[in-house]
Amino acid sequence: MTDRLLVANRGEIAVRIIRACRDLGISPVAVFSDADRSSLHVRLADHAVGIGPAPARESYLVPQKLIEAAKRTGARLVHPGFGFLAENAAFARAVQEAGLVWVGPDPASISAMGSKTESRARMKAAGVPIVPGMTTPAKDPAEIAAFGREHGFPLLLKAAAGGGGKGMRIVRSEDEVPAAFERARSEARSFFADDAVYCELYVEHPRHVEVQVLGDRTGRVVALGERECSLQRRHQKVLEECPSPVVSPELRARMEEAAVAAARSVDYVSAGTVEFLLAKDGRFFFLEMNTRIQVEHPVTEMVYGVDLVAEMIRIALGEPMSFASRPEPRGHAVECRIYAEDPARGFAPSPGTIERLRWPQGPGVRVDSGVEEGDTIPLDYDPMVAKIVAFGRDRDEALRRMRRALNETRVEGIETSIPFFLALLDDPDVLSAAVSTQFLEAWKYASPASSDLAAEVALVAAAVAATRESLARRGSSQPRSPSAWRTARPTFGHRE
Amino acid sequence: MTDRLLVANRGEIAVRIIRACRDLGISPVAVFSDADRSSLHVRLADHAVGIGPAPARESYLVPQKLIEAAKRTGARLVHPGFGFLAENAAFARAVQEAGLVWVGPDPASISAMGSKTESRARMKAAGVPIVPGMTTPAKDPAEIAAFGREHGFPLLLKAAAGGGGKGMRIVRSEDEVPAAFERARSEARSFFADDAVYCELYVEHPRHVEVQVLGDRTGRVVALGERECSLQRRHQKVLEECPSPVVSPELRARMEEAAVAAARSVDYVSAGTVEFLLAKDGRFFFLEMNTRIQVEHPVTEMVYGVDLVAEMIRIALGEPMSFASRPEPRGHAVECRIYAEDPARGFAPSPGTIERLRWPQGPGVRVDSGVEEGDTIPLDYDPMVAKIVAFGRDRDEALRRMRRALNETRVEGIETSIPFFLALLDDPDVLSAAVSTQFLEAWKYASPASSDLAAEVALVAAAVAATRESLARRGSSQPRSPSAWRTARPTFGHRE
Amino acid sequence: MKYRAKIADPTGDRSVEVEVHVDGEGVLVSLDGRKARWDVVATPGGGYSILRPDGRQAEAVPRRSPEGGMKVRVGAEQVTLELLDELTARAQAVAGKGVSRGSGEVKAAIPGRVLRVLAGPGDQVSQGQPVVVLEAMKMENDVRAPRDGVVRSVEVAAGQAVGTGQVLLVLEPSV
Amino acid sequence: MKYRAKIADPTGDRSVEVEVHVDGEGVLVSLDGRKARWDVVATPGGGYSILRPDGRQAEAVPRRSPEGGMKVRVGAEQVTLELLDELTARAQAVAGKGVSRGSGEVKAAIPGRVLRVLAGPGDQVSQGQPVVVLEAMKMENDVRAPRDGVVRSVEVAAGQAVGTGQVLLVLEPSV
Repeated sequence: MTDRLLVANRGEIAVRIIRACRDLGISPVAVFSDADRSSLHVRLADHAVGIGPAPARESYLVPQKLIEAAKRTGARLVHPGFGFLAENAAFARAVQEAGLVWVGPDPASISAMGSKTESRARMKAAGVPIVPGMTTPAKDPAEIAAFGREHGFPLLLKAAAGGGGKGMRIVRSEDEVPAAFERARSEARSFFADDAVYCELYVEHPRHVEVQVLGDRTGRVVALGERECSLQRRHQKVLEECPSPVVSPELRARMEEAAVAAARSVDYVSAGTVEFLLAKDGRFFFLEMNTRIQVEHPVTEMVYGVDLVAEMIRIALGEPMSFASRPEPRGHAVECRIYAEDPARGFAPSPGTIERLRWPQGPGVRVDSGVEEGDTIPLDYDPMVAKIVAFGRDRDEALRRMRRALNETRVEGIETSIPFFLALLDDPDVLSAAVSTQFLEAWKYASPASSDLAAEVALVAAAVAATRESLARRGSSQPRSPSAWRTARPTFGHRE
Repeated sequence: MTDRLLVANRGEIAVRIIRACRDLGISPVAVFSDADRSSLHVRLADHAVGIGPAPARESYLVPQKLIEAAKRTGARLVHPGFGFLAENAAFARAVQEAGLVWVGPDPASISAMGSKTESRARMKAAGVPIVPGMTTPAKDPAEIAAFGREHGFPLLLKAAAGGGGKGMRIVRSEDEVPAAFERARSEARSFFADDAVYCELYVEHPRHVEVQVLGDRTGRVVALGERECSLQRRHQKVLEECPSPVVSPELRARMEEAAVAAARSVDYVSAGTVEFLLAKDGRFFFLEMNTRIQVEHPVTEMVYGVDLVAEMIRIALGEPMSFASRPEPRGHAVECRIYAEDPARGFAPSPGTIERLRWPQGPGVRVDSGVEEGDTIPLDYDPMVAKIVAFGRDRDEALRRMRRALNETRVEGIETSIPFFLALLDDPDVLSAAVSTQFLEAWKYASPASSDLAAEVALVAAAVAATRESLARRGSSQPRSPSAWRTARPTFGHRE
Repeated sequence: MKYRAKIADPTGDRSVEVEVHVDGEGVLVSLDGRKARWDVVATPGGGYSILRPDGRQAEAVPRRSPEGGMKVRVGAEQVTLELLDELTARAQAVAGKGVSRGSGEVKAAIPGRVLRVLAGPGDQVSQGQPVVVLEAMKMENDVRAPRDGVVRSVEVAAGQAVGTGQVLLVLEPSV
Repeated sequence: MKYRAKIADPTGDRSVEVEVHVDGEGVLVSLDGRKARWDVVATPGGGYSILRPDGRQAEAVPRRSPEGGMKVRVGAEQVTLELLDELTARAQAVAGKGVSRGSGEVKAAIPGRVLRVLAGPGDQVSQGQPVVVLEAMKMENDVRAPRDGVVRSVEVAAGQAVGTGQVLLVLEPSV
């Protein structure tokens, strides 16, 4: 009998998982909240089960409803996607206890990486670099200075009892230590009534670079290169690429080794991502491990020629990963996350009905979308509606393809982040990859001035549309069919 | 100033060339017949010029109109695509004489390869294998037998004055020669009043395998692997793949060497394709060279990671091809040509308006389409509306992806060849690649019986639609908005 | 409403009685008497996402076919069916006939341009004989006589563009 | 018909007189008096493919904006403009005012759910002060007072879903 897999998610990632099922000959089962009954992920599935009201906490976040849906439809596997319950160890365990197959790492691996303190301790034990920091308060400035001599400057002085950025001071050289120590102590005392301070290395203008890993039940763990995800708005990645334009083969080898060590330290099985802060001096430090498929996984898939979601499912079924020798990277891939939001109005959410939709096509372009023309984007969930991915033989070709793809796209009825990306891809620092995770904090989007062509064409289009409207209102005998506006003989051009 | 390129074509290939222009920062200029004023290739271009009435011989086939359009819009380059004037040496020459840049091989190369006799002579001189045949009539059966001993059986006996298959006889062994010689002679005498007969090797159940070549003005010519195009209907390729599932690395090397020799023999510059007949015993013979971009070029692009159309443009501008070391192949790609035709009615053309269109997306899927939802497919041109290409790490994955992609596609308003491909991809001989160019002559498409699910669902959909219609006719107070059909509480599923 | 449906199938036609009733609760469906609640919602492009009572989901797009009847695309499958409401079904049962046949009109099954007309008024034609050649999309397509008969009139001329279902010529009515 | 158009632009608004006249030959366009024939054809999705007299082609999709005025997407660009026909333009010129202002209605610029209402009837609010918080797509969005004033009425309550342009609260009319 055909295996069935319940997709415990919605939108773009649900559609992505459904495609992996189809590619593997597995029958996909969708779940839907009341806001999603007619959504694309439901329409593409073989079975679909309603799981409650629109708010996620009453539907997509209720483990019991998902497990019940799997049982009713005879689904044997459960894939959580990302977000919602994807990194919820209790859900993973409940799925397994219900006799179903969890498509992801073991619950224990999820728990270990889910805890900030436990994961840091494990990384330390596994020899994975973490941001150097004192584990006890500093007794005197000399202790701070010694730490700086060992790990380098700048340092960040923090109140041991602190939080929220209060009582923090940056120290750029040993000279500054004594004065900064006193100021930090006195601030700590006045803010938190506790003058204990400690320090850690301050990674200035870091890049976010993450390594894709894949482990299977044979105990094999491989790394599939890194992704550069430094361009972030409000701590949300917006544009990702593979490989990172600043990671050398040597650095890649060291980061991959660290990522594999991190994964092994929690007996990692399935696809996962080890996130690092990359400092300007080439040092890198463990941030966290995401124990699930990542939004930006397609850039790795395009460069390495693998299907990570399909691998996850194979591995969950107990099979080894499908490749004997590690796939080699080829070319460069970039992803833009298309959100239903209006960059011209401070990125305000823009839910609504998509009246017209043209996705880009052709060489080197991949689109993973959760919506089609005519679909309505509900208010209730994440505003990401699609991902556009461009591949090229090198970064330059990939970026030019991305511009082409964004320009080719047409979305009417809602606003999207496409104008933001077109502006971003004009920025010399973005093009030369001179960015950090702080880059977009300072970068402001401004609606570009209309080109003369656009202004003229817009005027004519608006005037023609308005004239048609008013003729229609007057019940004029003028033809109403749009094609009647087709002109018979333009002055330009050569129609005989 | 931005270079402009005139695309001397329409439909899917015009859109493909426009994308290559965008990827290179070149401004595309479209031409259109009266039937194409609002076609997608026009809407995607920066300039557009009307070139006359719908019939191609009054528009797309008129060199002077195309050259004039280029001059009016300041286009410096002309790309012919495929079909129409793509292999017309006189047009290429006229373009060059007008001071424009022809994106293709030199007119002399086009001419040399355009003549059946001249190309065979050149191939012979260049040592490229052609189908062995006698160049003078056979005096007696012994001469035929000797030929057979040298080149192998079966042979095809042909009337020297013949044509249209008349007077042809297949000879399977030396024993059969004397009797067959007499019969062929007497048939030749009665059909053509000339009893001269000759013979050539009869390549039984051959495969069509072609090699992609690329040459530039530095004199470099490279081969980029082969494509298997044996699945043909009415001498039209319908499904192509790269690499050929039956070509070994050794055979590939020999075919590539022959293809490069063929290209060199006519000083070939630009992208071109050398077509071979591949016999069951592994011998291969030159068929012809297509001196243009090929419909099926995307399968090569996906496997070799290159953009052939962009390379053509670069090379036309005098640049060397963009890669120093020859790109290595990776994985497998399959293409299905989507025609506007109805397989259930003998592949009758199915022009019309596309009322609903969903193209497939996701990993490993590329679509090159000439139409969008709402577009009307004119009667006047080729019925190919799009190409769906699927990539996989191996042939099996590519074929499974293709099935998924075809199943994901929705086209309403016209019929397409998709059901034909879904049936074809169920055929064990197709899956095991046990095919020849004759395979589809014997293979008959039959509409599959509806599954029980499809029948039930169709009944309900039809009854609901009919009920809505008749309620609407009666001006009932029943809600007319489609979403009003949304049921509040299905018996199945869990909506609380 | 209640319909008698005939599903065209390569293995033979099937007849099914289907009744749908839309109420505040959803769609109550009866298929040959088997009653259940189905979940039917409209999707973009004039289709429906249909959830069968057992949770099986399919997308279906019903369209009126130019030749009469309906074509319903279900996923990548296509189901051809005829739907008669109760009154019509009863009337046809009395008349002992399906849809009108033998009207003698030879229609274009595809849009195209008339390339040649191969028969003139008064000509005797036999079933399957090509009577008109249409050109569409670079291909010639024969239109054949649906039965033996005598041509009463030719309604088109060479060079003319015709639409689907347009009458090309008329045979004497069958007896 | 003749219109006065105001194009909103980050570098300042521009005013253009535009006249279009559709006849059997095509569209005769006059832009600030420059007359030429343009080639305008409808495309799927309510847009136009527009050929300027010099052969430049662009796709344009005009839509009425919920805030009034029009937004025209031209390729990947967006042009915001207001179009007034001659009569309206003349009337407004006499009144010395653009579109109605100061009506005191505070509207939702996006659809969403009301999370909190931060001001009640009689409250004094100042320009830019958040008065309502809407939630949409996992984000909170402040709706701010467009000017100083006193709240006359609150039209929505927490938890309520609102559409674009819906009145959330009303300020005393400005003087």
